[in-house]
Amino acid sequence: MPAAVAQLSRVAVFLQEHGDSAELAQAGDGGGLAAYAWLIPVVPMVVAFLILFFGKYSPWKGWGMATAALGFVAVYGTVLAVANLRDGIVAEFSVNVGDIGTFAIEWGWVVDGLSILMFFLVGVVGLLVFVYANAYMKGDARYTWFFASFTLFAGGMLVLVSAPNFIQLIVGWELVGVSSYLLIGHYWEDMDNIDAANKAFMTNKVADAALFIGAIIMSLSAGSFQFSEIFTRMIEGQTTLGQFGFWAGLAIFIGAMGKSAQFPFHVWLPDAMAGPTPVSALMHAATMVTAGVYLIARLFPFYQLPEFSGSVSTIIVIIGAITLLSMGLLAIVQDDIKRVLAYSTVSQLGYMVAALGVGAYTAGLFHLFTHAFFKALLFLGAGSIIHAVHSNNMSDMGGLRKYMPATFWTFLVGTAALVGIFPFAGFWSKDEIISSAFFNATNNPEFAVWFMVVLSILGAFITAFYMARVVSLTFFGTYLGDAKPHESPAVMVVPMVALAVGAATAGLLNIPGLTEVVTDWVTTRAFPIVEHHFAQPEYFLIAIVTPVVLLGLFIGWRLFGPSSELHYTGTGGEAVDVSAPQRKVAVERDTFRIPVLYPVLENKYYIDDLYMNGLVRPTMGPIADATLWVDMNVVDAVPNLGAGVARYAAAAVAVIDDNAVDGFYNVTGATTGATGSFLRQLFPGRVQQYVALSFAGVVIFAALFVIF
Amino acid sequence: MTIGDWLTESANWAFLFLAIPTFVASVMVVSSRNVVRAVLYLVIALGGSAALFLMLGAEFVGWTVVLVYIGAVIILFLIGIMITRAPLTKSVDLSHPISAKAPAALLSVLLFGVVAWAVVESFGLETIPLPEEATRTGEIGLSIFTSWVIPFEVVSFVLLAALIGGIVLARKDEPAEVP
Amino acid sequence: MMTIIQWILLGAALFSVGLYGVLTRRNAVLVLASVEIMLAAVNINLVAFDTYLSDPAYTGQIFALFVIALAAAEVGVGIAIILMIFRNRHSVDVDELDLMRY
Amino acid sequence: MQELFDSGWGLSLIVFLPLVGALVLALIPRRFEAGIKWTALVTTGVTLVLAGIMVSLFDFSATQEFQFGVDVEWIETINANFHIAVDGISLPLVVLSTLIMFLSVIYSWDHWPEPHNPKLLMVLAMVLATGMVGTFLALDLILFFVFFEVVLLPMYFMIGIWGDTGIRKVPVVNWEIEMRLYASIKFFLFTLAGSAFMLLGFLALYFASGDHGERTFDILELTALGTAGAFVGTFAFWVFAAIFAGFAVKVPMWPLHTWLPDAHTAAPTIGSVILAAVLLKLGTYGFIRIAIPILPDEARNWAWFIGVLAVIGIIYGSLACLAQTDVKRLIAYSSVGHMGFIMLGVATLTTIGINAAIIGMVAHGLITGLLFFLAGSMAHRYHTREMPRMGGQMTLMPQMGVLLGLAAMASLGLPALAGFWGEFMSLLASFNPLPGLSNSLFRTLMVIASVGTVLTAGYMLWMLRSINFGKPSGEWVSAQLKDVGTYEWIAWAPLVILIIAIGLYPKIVFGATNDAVINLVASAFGGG
Repeated sequence: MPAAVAQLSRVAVFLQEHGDSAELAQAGDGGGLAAYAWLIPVVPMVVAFLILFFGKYSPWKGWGMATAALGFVAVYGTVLAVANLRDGIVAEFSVNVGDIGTFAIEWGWVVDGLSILMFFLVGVVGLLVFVYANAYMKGDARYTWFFASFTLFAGGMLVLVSAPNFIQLIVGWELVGVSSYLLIGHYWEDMDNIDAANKAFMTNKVADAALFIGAIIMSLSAGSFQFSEIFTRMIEGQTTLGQFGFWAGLAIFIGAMGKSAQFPFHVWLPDAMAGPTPVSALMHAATMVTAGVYLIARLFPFYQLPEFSGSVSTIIVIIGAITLLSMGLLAIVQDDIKRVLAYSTVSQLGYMVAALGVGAYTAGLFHLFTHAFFKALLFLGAGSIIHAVHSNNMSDMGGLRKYMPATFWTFLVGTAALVGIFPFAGFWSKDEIISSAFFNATNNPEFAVWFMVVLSILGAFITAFYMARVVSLTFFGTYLGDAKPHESPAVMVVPMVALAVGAATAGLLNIPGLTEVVTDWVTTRAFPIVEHHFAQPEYFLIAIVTPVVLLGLFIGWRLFGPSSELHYTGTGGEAVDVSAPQRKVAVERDTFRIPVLYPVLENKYYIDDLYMNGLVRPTMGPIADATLWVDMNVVDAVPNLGAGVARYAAAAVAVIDDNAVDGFYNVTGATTGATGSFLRQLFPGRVQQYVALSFAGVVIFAALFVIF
Repeated sequence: MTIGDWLTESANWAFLFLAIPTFVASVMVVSSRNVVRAVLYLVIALGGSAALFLMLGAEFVGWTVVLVYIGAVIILFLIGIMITRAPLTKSVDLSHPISAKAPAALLSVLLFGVVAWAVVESFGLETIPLPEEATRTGEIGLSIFTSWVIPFEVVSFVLLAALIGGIVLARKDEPAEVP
Repeated sequence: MMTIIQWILLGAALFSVGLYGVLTRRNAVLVLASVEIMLAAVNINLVAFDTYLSDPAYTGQIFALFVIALAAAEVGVGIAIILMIFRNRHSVDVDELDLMRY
Repeated sequence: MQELFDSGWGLSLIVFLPLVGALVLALIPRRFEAGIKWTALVTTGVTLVLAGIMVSLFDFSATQEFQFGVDVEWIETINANFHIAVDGISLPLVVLSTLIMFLSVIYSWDHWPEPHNPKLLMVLAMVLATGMVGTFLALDLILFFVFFEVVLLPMYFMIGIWGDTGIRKVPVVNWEIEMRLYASIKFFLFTLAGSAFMLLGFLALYFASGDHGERTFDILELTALGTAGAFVGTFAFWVFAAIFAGFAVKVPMWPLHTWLPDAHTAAPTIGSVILAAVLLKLGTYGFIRIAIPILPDEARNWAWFIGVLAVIGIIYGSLACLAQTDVKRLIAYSSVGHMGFIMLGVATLTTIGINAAIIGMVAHGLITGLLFFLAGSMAHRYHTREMPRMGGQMTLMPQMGVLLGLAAMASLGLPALAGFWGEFMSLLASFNPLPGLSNSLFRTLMVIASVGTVLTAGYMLWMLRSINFGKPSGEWVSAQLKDVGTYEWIAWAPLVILIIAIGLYPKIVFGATNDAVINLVASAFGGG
């Protein structure tokens, strides 16, 4: 690393031209703390297998082991985070596990600001979710199995974020994918869930193919799988990456789009809600979907050098911006509370991706950080509600604030953080993204960036609107469900409260000009990060965005709140018996019908249909069938026909031979079918026929020998 | 060497005297319509060949042929014929019909033609020395037990295997006792 | 002056006759008999060449002896097999021995 | 032990011990079944142990050297020698073969296919073992050819006797014929036709080598001649074509693959396992050991063609899988795709590509072996191979379901499992093929092949969906299906462990192959 840092001349020039705030972090190597950080990914992986084999016989049926593992990660991650903030840690370790040609295949772990951020998030959020899951999953037929795959899920993410090279990154990437497949398909008796799991896996696999290609291009051009090595050679100008930079950048970004569910790869995420709610919470907060954002951040030195990735950044900005708005719109029309939150996640991921696209590295990761808290909180809240009312649909809810006060208040904190109410977490992080975009737009007027600025402000409005809708329909009005709602047990409430504290305060860690903890944290990298540094919050933008958000909340409340005429008004307060027709009214009321737009949203922009009818069904159906048909009838026809011709020839010359396979002997026994059938005609016998054939061969060969 | 030289050599007359009956007998073996006669013709053919061996001085081989073939193998054949209840009179289905015989004959003639051609091309009219005296059986024995001892042992194993194999194959499996 | 070719031609002729027999005979016993003729033909060749080459080790003659021994073994096993087939199928017609074909 | 191997007897034992076992088996009467089983087990077990000792004595610092060799005269008149030796390229494959044989015997312990004849089955398996290991070790073309062909007959009988007795409808010519007959004959004729050409190629090389000294069949001498540029021009083109035909049928490469689905489907379980796990590798191994080193110039000329066929195989095999309902047939077609990746690696002619091919061969052997074991056991229990009739296996037989899931994941190239390396590294290699080959073509192939990885995932997930998930259909709810049995566990556990171990620590294979491959490529293509 020091060697790499020493050779940054080209970057130095780059910095002079573009940057004003970038500086190389002065960092230590973390000592033993970093040297033993391999435990972070390894412990959960090992524990996952231990649970699989011994979980049933262990105390708490595997939950104990899983939680202990995550607890270990949380503690280690926190210690690392503190150490990083104090001294800065940049270290990298690799173990060779094989050489292929001149390439070394290595497992390793990288400990720097970025990976520590992820360790911390996965550990802390994961621990809280695991604790929560103990109660949520109680009574599940595959309780132990669940914790085994859930631990594998967290472990895979840790393998991914600790990766110092592409190979390990891909390993972690796919481990996350396969464990999410297991978790989404957890209730596999129902084929719908399996279909959702397959959809997630396949969508990711398509993107992964692109990631493979991107990784291959980068590694081969630079001559190493290792990120630090690639960056060093890139900066020294030793690579042939220049000519492929755009394609490598694009392919890797497509990979990131798959995991981070960016438009148009978002289709798997809402369906992934088929998994148990704790899975959704972790998947949306700290693992899986953040992997794409992490990947772009990890490769940020590549994306910030325009000579390599060039216009990919523009594409990233546009994709992010489209995602943040279009997915927010989809959240409006959902009845399933988890789906609303799922679309909301995609929308927020759009913010992060777009932020990285405009070069706002810290802002993107800061939003990732705060989002982890409030989105985990919202999902746990939703899970708590679902646990109580035994339904995912908001048309079965209503008026729950009376029954579940703790859930209500924590959910409200999460909502505030998500929509960006001062001083909750989302306010600070979203504001930083919009400020960065605006700064870029004014200094470097480019259509894409202006596009993003406008869409992100619109997105803030939409977010406020649908969150107001969710809160109104769920906690206000009359309860419409069948089950008897009740507050969740303490083991579920405590994690929610803990997360609520995080959601409320996490934003305070990075107030421009005041507390720049996260900035210091995530820019502790071996390679310099170039970005604009704000000396103070952009009051001008806050003055625009906050009213927009408040307007969104207000409209949402007006339309769906208890005072709205759309709202089903019972006697208010206590639960009433609500019959089916009234439930139907409730569903009607929920659907906010904007002409033209509504059918589009209802059908998710027709993208799912496009994939199904344009890609999946033709491939699985006609194309596959046609291939098989060709195989059986065309490719295979040559030998079969050859045999057939020989066979009919044989039959035709008055030989008592109705056995199909003898046709084969004609082809090979004699050199040609004709000779075969000729000889067959001569020798109707069986055993003797072969004698005759062989002696005929002898005669021919002998004659040849004599002649030549 | 002219045809005259050849005809004046008395050994050649002896050769013809032995070879022609041998050949005719073997033709009868493959064409006779009576199965027993076919086998008896085989005796003549083999006897002829034994005599030819004697003429070449291969005394031991000749007498072995007489002993093994005429003494033992023929008996086996006859037993085989009897046990398989072959018709002892003339029979048409001993051979394939003429449509199959013709190509077989063609093939045989071709084979003979090719071999004859090859032989004539390579040996021409080279002569073969008539042996002064018959090969001593003792020398053959010596050769067998020095140069050829391993093949000899192998052959003995084969014979043993054939013996056992013949017994196993031909033995009639007694049906399981029904109590 | 005997020529070598007369011996070899005799051998070739007997061999061809034997082959003809193998190809045309339907009775399995006679097929075996034809095989014997082919073997005898081979023996004649072997012994003739032995004399022709005046081999001190008598390779030709000894191989003729081996052939005779193996022929005896072959006939023994052959007849046993024919017996078996006859027992199972009540026929020794080789046309009906079609288990080897598909 | 060191002396045993240094003197060359060690390798000969590994090759011929199974044959000795076969002879012993032949002497044991059919009714002593226990004796037959134990003899087979001990034979393959000792062979495996010997192979293990060979690995422990193998000098991994010189994997490019041929070690423990024997070179004695065999057929003097044509200068064919009994020359066997092991190097880094053949080492993993020898171990794979002996392991698979051992596991097949264990699996057979209580799975005898009908007609019940353990003796013959085991004799054939032992002969197969000798043929396979011999092929991997042979360094003489005639010896190689003999071993290559030895494999043919036992497999033919295995399929023909114990194969599927169902009826196969052959389209185009409208026959209905028993599956096992059709498959066995098709297998036999395809392979025989290929090897006939191959033999011609070998003979041509033999005669051509006469122009540069004594005629020889020795692979090493021919390699030295070939790298020195002895075989060029039209002659070399046709020789390569002949050898290509022999190996391409065995691999099998599209469009010579059609024997494979029939043979795999019809064969009894251990037949399918051996066929998939080892026999297919004879072809790819032949390319690496014979075709490329001896005819490097032609390998370069043919590379694009091999690459294109390989990629067609990947896509085509995967699509054919998507249309399958028969689980064994699906796995069989998946082999076409996977062997496509291996051949793509070979076609790049780079160190990475050939390394990828070898680890791909090992991984495919382990994974597809396991898949066929599982498919066989499932067919044994369900008495059907039709996937639409199955379902809910995770409820019926959870252990079997988990193993199937693992094998399917490994097969689709999940990283950290063995299948990943071959697939990913093949793609990697085809981005930068040997200098002189068309970059743009191979990069296009890379992109298409990566679409193949997606399709692979598609059909594997589809298979899991049909077999493992959902509620068991009424047919099976009350059926008492036995979950994975003891012998099955013993036979499968080593495969599972190796799949994971190689996935995590690919040096198990690369450690042996890398130097050898670098040396091979360097001598054939000058540093490439």
